[in-house]
Amino acid sequence: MTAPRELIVKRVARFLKDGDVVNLGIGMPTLVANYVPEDVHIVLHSENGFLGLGPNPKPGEEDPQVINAGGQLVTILPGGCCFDSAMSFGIIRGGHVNVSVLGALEVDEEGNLANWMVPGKLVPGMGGAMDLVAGAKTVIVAMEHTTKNGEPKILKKCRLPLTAAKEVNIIVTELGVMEVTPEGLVLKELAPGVTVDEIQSKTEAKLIIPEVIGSME
Amino acid sequence: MTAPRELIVKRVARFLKDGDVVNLGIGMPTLVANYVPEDVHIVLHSENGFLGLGPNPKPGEEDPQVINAGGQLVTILPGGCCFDSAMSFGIIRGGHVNVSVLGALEVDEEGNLANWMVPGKLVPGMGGAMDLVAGAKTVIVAMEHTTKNGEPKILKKCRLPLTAAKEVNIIVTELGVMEVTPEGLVLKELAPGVTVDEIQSKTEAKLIIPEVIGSME
Amino acid sequence: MKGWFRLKKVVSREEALSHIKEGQTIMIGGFLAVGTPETLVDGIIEKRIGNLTVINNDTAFVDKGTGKLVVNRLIKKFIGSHIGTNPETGKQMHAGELEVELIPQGTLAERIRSAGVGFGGFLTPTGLGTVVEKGKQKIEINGKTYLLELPLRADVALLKAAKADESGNLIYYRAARNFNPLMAMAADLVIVEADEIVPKGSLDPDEIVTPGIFVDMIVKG
Amino acid sequence: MKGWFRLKKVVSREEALSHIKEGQTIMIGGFLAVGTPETLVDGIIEKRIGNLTVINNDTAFVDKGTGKLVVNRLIKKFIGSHIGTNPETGKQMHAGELEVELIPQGTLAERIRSAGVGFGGFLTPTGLGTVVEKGKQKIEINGKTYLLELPLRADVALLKAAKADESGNLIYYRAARNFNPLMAMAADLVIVEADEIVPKGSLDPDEIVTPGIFVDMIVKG
Repeated sequence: MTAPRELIVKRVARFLKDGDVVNLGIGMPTLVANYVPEDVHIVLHSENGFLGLGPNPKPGEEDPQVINAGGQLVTILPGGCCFDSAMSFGIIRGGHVNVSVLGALEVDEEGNLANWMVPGKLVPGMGGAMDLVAGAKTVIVAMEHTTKNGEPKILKKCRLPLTAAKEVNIIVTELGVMEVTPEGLVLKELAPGVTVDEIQSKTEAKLIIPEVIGSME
Repeated sequence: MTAPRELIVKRVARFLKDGDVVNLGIGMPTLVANYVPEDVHIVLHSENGFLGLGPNPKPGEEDPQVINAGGQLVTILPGGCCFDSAMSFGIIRGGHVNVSVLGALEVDEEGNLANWMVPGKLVPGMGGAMDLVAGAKTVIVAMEHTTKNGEPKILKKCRLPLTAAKEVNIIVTELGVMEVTPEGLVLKELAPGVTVDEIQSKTEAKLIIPEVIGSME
Repeated sequence: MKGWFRLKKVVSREEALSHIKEGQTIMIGGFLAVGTPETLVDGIIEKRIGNLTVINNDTAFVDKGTGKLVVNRLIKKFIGSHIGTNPETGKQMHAGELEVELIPQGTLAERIRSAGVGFGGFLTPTGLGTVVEKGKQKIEINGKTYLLELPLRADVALLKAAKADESGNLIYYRAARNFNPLMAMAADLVIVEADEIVPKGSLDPDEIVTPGIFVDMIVKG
Repeated sequence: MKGWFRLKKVVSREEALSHIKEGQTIMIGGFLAVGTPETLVDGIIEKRIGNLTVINNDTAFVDKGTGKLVVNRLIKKFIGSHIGTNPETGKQMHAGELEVELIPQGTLAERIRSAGVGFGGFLTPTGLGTVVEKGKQKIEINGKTYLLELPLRADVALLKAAKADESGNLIYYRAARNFNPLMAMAADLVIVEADEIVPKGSLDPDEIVTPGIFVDMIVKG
């Protein structure tokens, strides 16, 4: 069986279309780049100031001034270009990023997202996340379905401070794919071997179950 | 005796200080560049997109893509740089231009300026003038004191549509130099041979006459 | 077509022109025709695509730049900062044949940028106390008054670049840059006329002014 | 010192540092220390110029970039978008020893640009429905709601450039550009640490990113 994270990022990769400008968040979303189909050419946007984000450099070819937003050493592909932070976020806010993929601490049935702080505990700051979620045309949350303790992360209403209100479009977890609609969360696909009852039992929000549910693989 | 226009632009040139970033309007103000003292290094800003505006090119060295805001073929001096129109007017609006020198159809004792249209007759458009007058730190109006028919152009209150309200600091004509103050127009200097009575008789606004009046030359 | 595609962005002039339609709002780069894609403008005239709303800094000259569209009566409405160099524009305007909306040049630049970067608008001191105020919200910030100016978008942008690479990255030359990089961000369809087209990867990432993701089509100028 | 002078802009590190004062508001370029002028930051630490308000995207790391100023307790207030990579920042913040103001990164960039280009503010959708709304005016434009964000200025900006010419024109390298060109416009005193200083006129006018008129002093990095 495929590892949960691999299942998630592989499915997210299949949402990307030829020509898409894509921003991948720190952590698991970064891995999506490894699974983009060969005939789909996307441009990765690195919000610290360039387009054409490429893979990690080969040993000996590292350039300390070419990092991604997570601080990892990366490369810039042929055709890439550099700019200042106003242009970088102009690209985001202006709707020029087709897809933003981010992790979440909580997401809810209205498409609200919380992923930037836990009051009194963890206050890393929002970095570029608030702009990305407000600005990108399609926002995909890629995360494990529950917390380490098995608590639901897909809620009726987020309890943590929000990153953005009503901006999430799609949620991909190791259990399935959900779409945010005005009526609520529609279960679009189930992972192999997962039942409707199982995913609902691990989800606080009430899932809308359509007549036909796809398979996630 | 010096020609009126030469007298005006020579005096304006002496207002410029070492290190100033200066924008010279179309027409007479352009000539100011020819009279800047040798030990005063200024940078000329061309609002169509560069700094380091230089003199007209030598025959055979013209570059059709290097023009000033008036459409004349010019040069870019060593140390000059090019940018887009947002940066160009960011430089203006952001207060990075020390002195803007413009002509006027009318100017008044409150520092209001009209130089962009005559309703029903002449509607060239404001171009960059409204930004320049609102944004530059010091606005100098350089013009002949009266119209061709001898009518005053320095008024109690402008009658033509304004370019900007209360932004003019200094008025230089062939008769004298006036400063806009909260109390009104103060006569700072008189051209050689011009009396207080003469300049007042050709000015609609009431001039404030200080104890000491300088000589314009 | 904004991103990087399997398909080529470099197209024929004919192909590019086929996407411009009667009645559209079109941004055209250039200041007194320097930085205006003349080949594309000529194509609009040949095909007689009319009833256009044109956004350009100025209407240049009767025989150059956007001015040619005025002379050919293909413009219904002109939005820009200056029309004084083209007597035909004023004539049509006074005859009620051409609507002209004049905007201070810096405000025009930032209204276009605002559309490109997703602002709802911006606050500027330019135009305060003038006719430019008309119909606009005034907002006071720390005792200073500003006008609220709104974004300006177009259906199509026609740009001129000195160099384009095959992925649409652009470099400009001297005073020909002007409004081009701003308009590149603010239209649904962006067509570039480039003096030179170079292979992807042949421009240094640091020298590129307009990222290729804004550009849909490139035509050799 | 902003324009072109008879006097030289290229100064010693000692001379540049002598203009930075206790208690000032200082913008520092860089994203996770890439694009941060480390030599100038080290100078502040050597001279123990404290009680500073520092504006930077992030507090980088304990041994790199603005993070070193945090560790040396020279910062009274930090304004930026992210502090997660430097545990010392969070520790001082939770102990009430360091005030932290968090701003979305795109909003931070445009607030600095706004100060540079003379806006009274701008309207952004970023932060709507979040704590970022707090105390801010909401403005509705064509049925969409935006937050009004205000300009952000500093007394001093400390920047890092790859190349500077003697008149202060700057070029950046790769991801080291980030906030540097924006901060160059938004401070009373702008000091640049350049990897390389070249004669006036040796940079092509089209490749320059930051015009020299914004720059007061250049130090060899």
